[in-house]
Amino acid sequence: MAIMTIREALGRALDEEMARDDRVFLMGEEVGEYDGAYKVSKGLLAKYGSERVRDTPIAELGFTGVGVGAALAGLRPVVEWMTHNFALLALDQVVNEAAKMRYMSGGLLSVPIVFRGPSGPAEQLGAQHSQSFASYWAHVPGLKVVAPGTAADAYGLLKSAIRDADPVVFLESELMYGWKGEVPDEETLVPIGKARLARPGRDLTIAAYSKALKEALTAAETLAGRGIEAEVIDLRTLRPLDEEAIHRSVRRTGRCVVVDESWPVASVGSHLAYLVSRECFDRLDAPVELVSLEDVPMPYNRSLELAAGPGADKIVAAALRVLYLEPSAAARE
Amino acid sequence: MAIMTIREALGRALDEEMARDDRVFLMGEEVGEYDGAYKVSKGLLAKYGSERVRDTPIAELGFTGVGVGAALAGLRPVVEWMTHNFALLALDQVVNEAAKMRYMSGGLLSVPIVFRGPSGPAEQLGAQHSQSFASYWAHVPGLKVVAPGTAADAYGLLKSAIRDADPVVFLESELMYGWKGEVPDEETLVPIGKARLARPGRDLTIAAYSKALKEALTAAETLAGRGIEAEVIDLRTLRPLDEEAIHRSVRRTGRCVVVDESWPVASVGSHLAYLVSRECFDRLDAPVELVSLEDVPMPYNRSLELAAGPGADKIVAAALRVLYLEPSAAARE
Amino acid sequence: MPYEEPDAKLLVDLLSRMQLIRGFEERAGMAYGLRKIGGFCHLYTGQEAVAVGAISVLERPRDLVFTGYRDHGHALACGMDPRAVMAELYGKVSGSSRGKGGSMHLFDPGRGMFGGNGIVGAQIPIATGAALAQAYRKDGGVTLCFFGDGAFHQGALHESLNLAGIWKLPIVYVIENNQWGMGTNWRRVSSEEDFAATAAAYGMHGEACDGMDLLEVRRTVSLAVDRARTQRAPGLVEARTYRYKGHSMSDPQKYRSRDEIDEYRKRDPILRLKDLLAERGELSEESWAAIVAEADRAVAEAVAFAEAAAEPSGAALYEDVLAPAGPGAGRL
Amino acid sequence: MPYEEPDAKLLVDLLSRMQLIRGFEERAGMAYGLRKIGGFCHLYTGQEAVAVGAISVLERPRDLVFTGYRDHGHALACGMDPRAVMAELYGKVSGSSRGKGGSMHLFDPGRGMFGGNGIVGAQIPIATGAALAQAYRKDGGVTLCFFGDGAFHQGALHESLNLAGIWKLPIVYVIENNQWGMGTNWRRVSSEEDFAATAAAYGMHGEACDGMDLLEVRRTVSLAVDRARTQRAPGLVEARTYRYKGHSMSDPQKYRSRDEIDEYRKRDPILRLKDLLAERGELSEESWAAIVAEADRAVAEAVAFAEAAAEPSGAALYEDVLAPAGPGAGRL
Ligand SMILES: Cc1ncc(C[n+]2csc(CCOP(=O)(O)OP(=O)(O)O)c2C)c(N)n1
Ligand SMILES: Cc1ncc(C[n+]2csc(CCOP(=O)(O)OP(=O)(O)O)c2C)c(N)n1
Ligand SMILES: [Mg+2]
Ligand SMILES: [Mg+2]
Repeated sequence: MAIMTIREALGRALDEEMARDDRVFLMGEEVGEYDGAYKVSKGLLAKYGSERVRDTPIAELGFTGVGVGAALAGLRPVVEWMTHNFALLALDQVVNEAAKMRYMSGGLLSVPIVFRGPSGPAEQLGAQHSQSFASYWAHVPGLKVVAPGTAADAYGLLKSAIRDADPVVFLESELMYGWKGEVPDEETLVPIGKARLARPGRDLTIAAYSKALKEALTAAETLAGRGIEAEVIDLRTLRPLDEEAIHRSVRRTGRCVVVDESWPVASVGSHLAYLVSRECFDRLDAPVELVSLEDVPMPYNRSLELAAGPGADKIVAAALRVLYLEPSAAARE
Repeated sequence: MAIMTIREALGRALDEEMARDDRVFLMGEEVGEYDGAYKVSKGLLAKYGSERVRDTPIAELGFTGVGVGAALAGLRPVVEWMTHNFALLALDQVVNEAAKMRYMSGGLLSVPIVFRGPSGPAEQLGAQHSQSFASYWAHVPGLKVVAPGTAADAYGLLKSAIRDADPVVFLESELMYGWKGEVPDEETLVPIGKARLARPGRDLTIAAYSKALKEALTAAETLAGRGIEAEVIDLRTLRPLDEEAIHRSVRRTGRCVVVDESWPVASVGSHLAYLVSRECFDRLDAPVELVSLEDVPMPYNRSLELAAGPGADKIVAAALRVLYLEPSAAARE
Repeated sequence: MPYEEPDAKLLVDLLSRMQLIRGFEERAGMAYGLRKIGGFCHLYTGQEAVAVGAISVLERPRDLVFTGYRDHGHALACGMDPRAVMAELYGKVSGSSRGKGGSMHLFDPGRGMFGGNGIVGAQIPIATGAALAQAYRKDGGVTLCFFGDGAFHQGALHESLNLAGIWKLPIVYVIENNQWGMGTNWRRVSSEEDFAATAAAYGMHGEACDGMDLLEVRRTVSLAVDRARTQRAPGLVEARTYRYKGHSMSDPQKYRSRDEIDEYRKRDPILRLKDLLAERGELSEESWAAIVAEADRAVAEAVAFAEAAAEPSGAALYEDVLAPAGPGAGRL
Repeated sequence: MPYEEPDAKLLVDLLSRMQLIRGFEERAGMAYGLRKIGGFCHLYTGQEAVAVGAISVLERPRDLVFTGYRDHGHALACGMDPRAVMAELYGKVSGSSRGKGGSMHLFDPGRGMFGGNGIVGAQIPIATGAALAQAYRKDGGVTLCFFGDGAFHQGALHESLNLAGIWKLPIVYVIENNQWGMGTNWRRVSSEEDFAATAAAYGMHGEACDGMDLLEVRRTVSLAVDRARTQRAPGLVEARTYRYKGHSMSDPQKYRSRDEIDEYRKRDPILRLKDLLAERGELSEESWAAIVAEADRAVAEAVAFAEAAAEPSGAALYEDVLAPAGPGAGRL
């Protein structure tokens, strides 16, 4: 096992897949000569040349659609959005085109493409640059949505995404790129659609993904200090959700906190919280708690920004509520 | 009380507001010379002229942004999207601009604008033209989201939306335009943010909005035939949700079915189902059921399309499940 | 390569194809009236010379075709089976998209036909991407991208033309300027009427042609395709044409006069080619009658096929969302 | 109206304003290095003549200004209080957006300054809408819309220029071509280097000017603003300029050479205007020293103000999402 950053793990996955399959190419703003806005594609231009590591103008709708067309015509594009915030401009090409082509053609067409880039709140970037659209992607049938929380998963899931026959939206995070973790030395594929047990426990289940996983693990550590054993599940894939893995855990623990860096309303988080509420109805000892981003645009000021996020302290508080060690949501009535 | 179609009710609201306030103007594809793709703006060009009823080219991002700018500069634009499907192209201007301007400016700026048009599945229009993005709008702080289900509400809510100081996304429906209902003769404003009791009942609560309200009422009628009294709540506003109105009802009935024409994952429907599960935890006799669009792109074929929707039959079945008259979701485990 | 005018045999073929489209649309319109076809149905009547002329210069399937929702003409010009197309309009399982796509979503990748798109202008970047794939593979293919005068104002056009320009993609954009985008006359929404000026903004060759004249369309597109293929120089062609019918079946067409339509009908692309061939002595009255009869027969057969075809099974609702699961599944 | 060259007094004023921006950016960069300022911080150094020259021709607040995220220069050129701007960069409650917007979101509607936008190109349709409001009200106002060479390729440009063209809106689009969009040289992503060709595609007047020369910027923009105001003819101006610093504070600038930067520094817009005035005998060494000193003082004061200012209260997190509730609430 090598220790590497998530940035390096993603770069390695791209490199290996480009070496394996010459239909795979990378396209986006600053991916080539600049080595990537966040250096994920570092060194790839030098190795694969400018046809396969293709710098684009700032034209998100255009180059995203170009990716869709190239995939339709037989290539395996990886489209990098400098951040997912800018993907709003390209949403039509993902939601109305990539996601629906197979269906609208009755199975004649495939769009094997990966859309990737950093997503979710970063640090003091303000309201337009610090938000998560994970829920937008998860909403749409025809897409797969992947959000690794560790270096090994970043590596293994990106490889699976590139090999997938369907469009995959891949969520990374500016702040996670520098995080380190063990990654197998040998080539490894992590399957899309399977959650991961990040920490076993018996007192409650915490479900989280992407950057918020770290907050969940920190919260679990704090809770352990108080003798509470939280089981932490890393969702890894948001669509299809590995519902069974979560329900299984909650059926054992009887309590659940869902953590999501998105706004709460109509989110992946509230959806999962509903599924657990429904499927574990008879086993739940307390209402499921959702710890999400506060329901506001992201402020620039650092302390407000920190207050807006689903931090470990809020997760701990939610855990205590589902354990009735603090007033629960239901009791707040 | 006059009986009029929802189309007429919306047209009347536009007409009255344009007469009242000369900052109000309407802009969109075919709103003028064609009298509106769905004739909502019929007669307005003749009455108000082409500056105030402004035909646009097919350029959703552009003219939506023009609306945002005009609102910033002091006008009161009503932007018509020929359908909400095309608004994906304009999403950035709504989500990153209109919704955030007030916040990013610390309260200096306002964007008083209404974005409106038909939303949700229509009839055999295929995957790209038959979908609901209600959940996309509801996800975003800084927006208000309104979805009337009757002629009176279409009239009264559109008037409130036009007078609102914040951006309002207004959801109509191709298939509803011809539906008739009573509308007060005198000028009436329906407040944004208040749900409506559409039918009282004591055995279970059905929450629905927009076109699906009719299915919910049909289902309630069928249930009444079996001696089951369903209370039907018309959400009317999706953001802010009138949570208390729904919780109050469910605390009384102990059972709840949520109906939504959106895809299920990360939807308004699953969000509300979670809120009810949490807030009525101690009062629920059965898990909350969600009846949504099936989790597939909309097929063209008519019978498949009907099978995809949240029809009255599915709502009845869900009601029977929450009453344990059919196997419940929890029992399906 | 200097352009070679098509020989009589080919012209008769193309005439037949135009007539097939004309007949097909007529029956599609009737079936719509009878509620056999639902949703939107955008007829191509009047514009036949554009799709047939332009597509006739391609070498499919290495060359590729993309268009919008008014796609019956392009589908048939690509040689799609009229039965599969009509069955698709009927929403039947034997339709080209198994009844799940409908009129706006006709595809036949084996014939280079990639649709069919309901979002105005969305095919422009997608087609540009297909041309990228052709350049990437160096397979010598060229992509034709059709769109309307209304689609022209979408931002996707600007982004795509620039990308095609800087990457030197083998693509030809064909504006089918039928002068109306729904009820909007193109002049009313175009700040500059000379679309070739737009091409110039991307350092691209742009040229207009008479879209009612198959020979002219064919010549103009052929030269553009040749430049795209041999010099990787993208191009823009404006074909000035006209649609005889409403925007879709539900359009009462109050925005234009009977006279305007009649004016264009006088320049009908089918009659024009037919008369030319007749003049040249290359088409007898009998041959023309045979062409019309054959088109009628093929369309009648398509309708009969569609009528008889089965509805999709209920299970189809959940199929084709993703590639079938399992090891080695999917097409790739 | 024929253009009148500015008198010495005005030029000295504009020189002072450029120097204020120069000094402000220097201290902002330092504060960023000290982690007093977070997030992105895009300095305007080198481009001062564009904002100051262009904005100097406006009659604000009836005329309006829109720009992107590199907006400190425009904010100060609009006369925003340097203290409020610096405090905003610090995220303090006395900042122009109460610390909630940050560097990219500076606004002062009373001075006609409407921001400040983090989405590349998003201000283009928005500014077009502001011009629509001016035309609608017939208030005689004109909108200036600034954006970069990188933003030029966004679809929003195409849609907006066409709308401005067909509706004859009083707007002037100013491309600040500083030759780099992050690490991408503008030529590498532009299929046509003459941006005026783009203007022609919309039947619009387009003109380039030397963005390092305040007088030329002022003259070119003034004529365009005049056309926009009196003839409601939208216009496009390309100001060829240069940014001395990295794209943002975190950019190591490997993509360009020291030499290239030095080359442009020789044509520095501030030195150029200063030398011109000195040559003309309209600026003594002492007056110049006083300008520099005053800029330093104002910036030092801004920094001191920002340092001393309070953090927003925790409650601010939930404020300004919507207009305050209650009867008659909101600003409208
Ligand atoms: C993005 C988008 N906006 C609007 C529509 C609705 N719409 C469908 S066709 C059409 C007119 C298109 O005109 P044109 O491009 O000239 O093509 P034509 O119909 O003349 O073939 C409009 C507005 C749509 N389908 N997609
Ligand atoms: C829609 C969008 N895409 C990408 C970015 C990231 N980004 C910020 S600035 C920039 C470069 C813009 O260059 P240019 O328009 O030339 O302006 P300059 O920075 O030179 O002032 C990029 C790619 C963004 N903020 N928004
Ligand atoms: Mg047209
Ligand atoms: Mg630049």
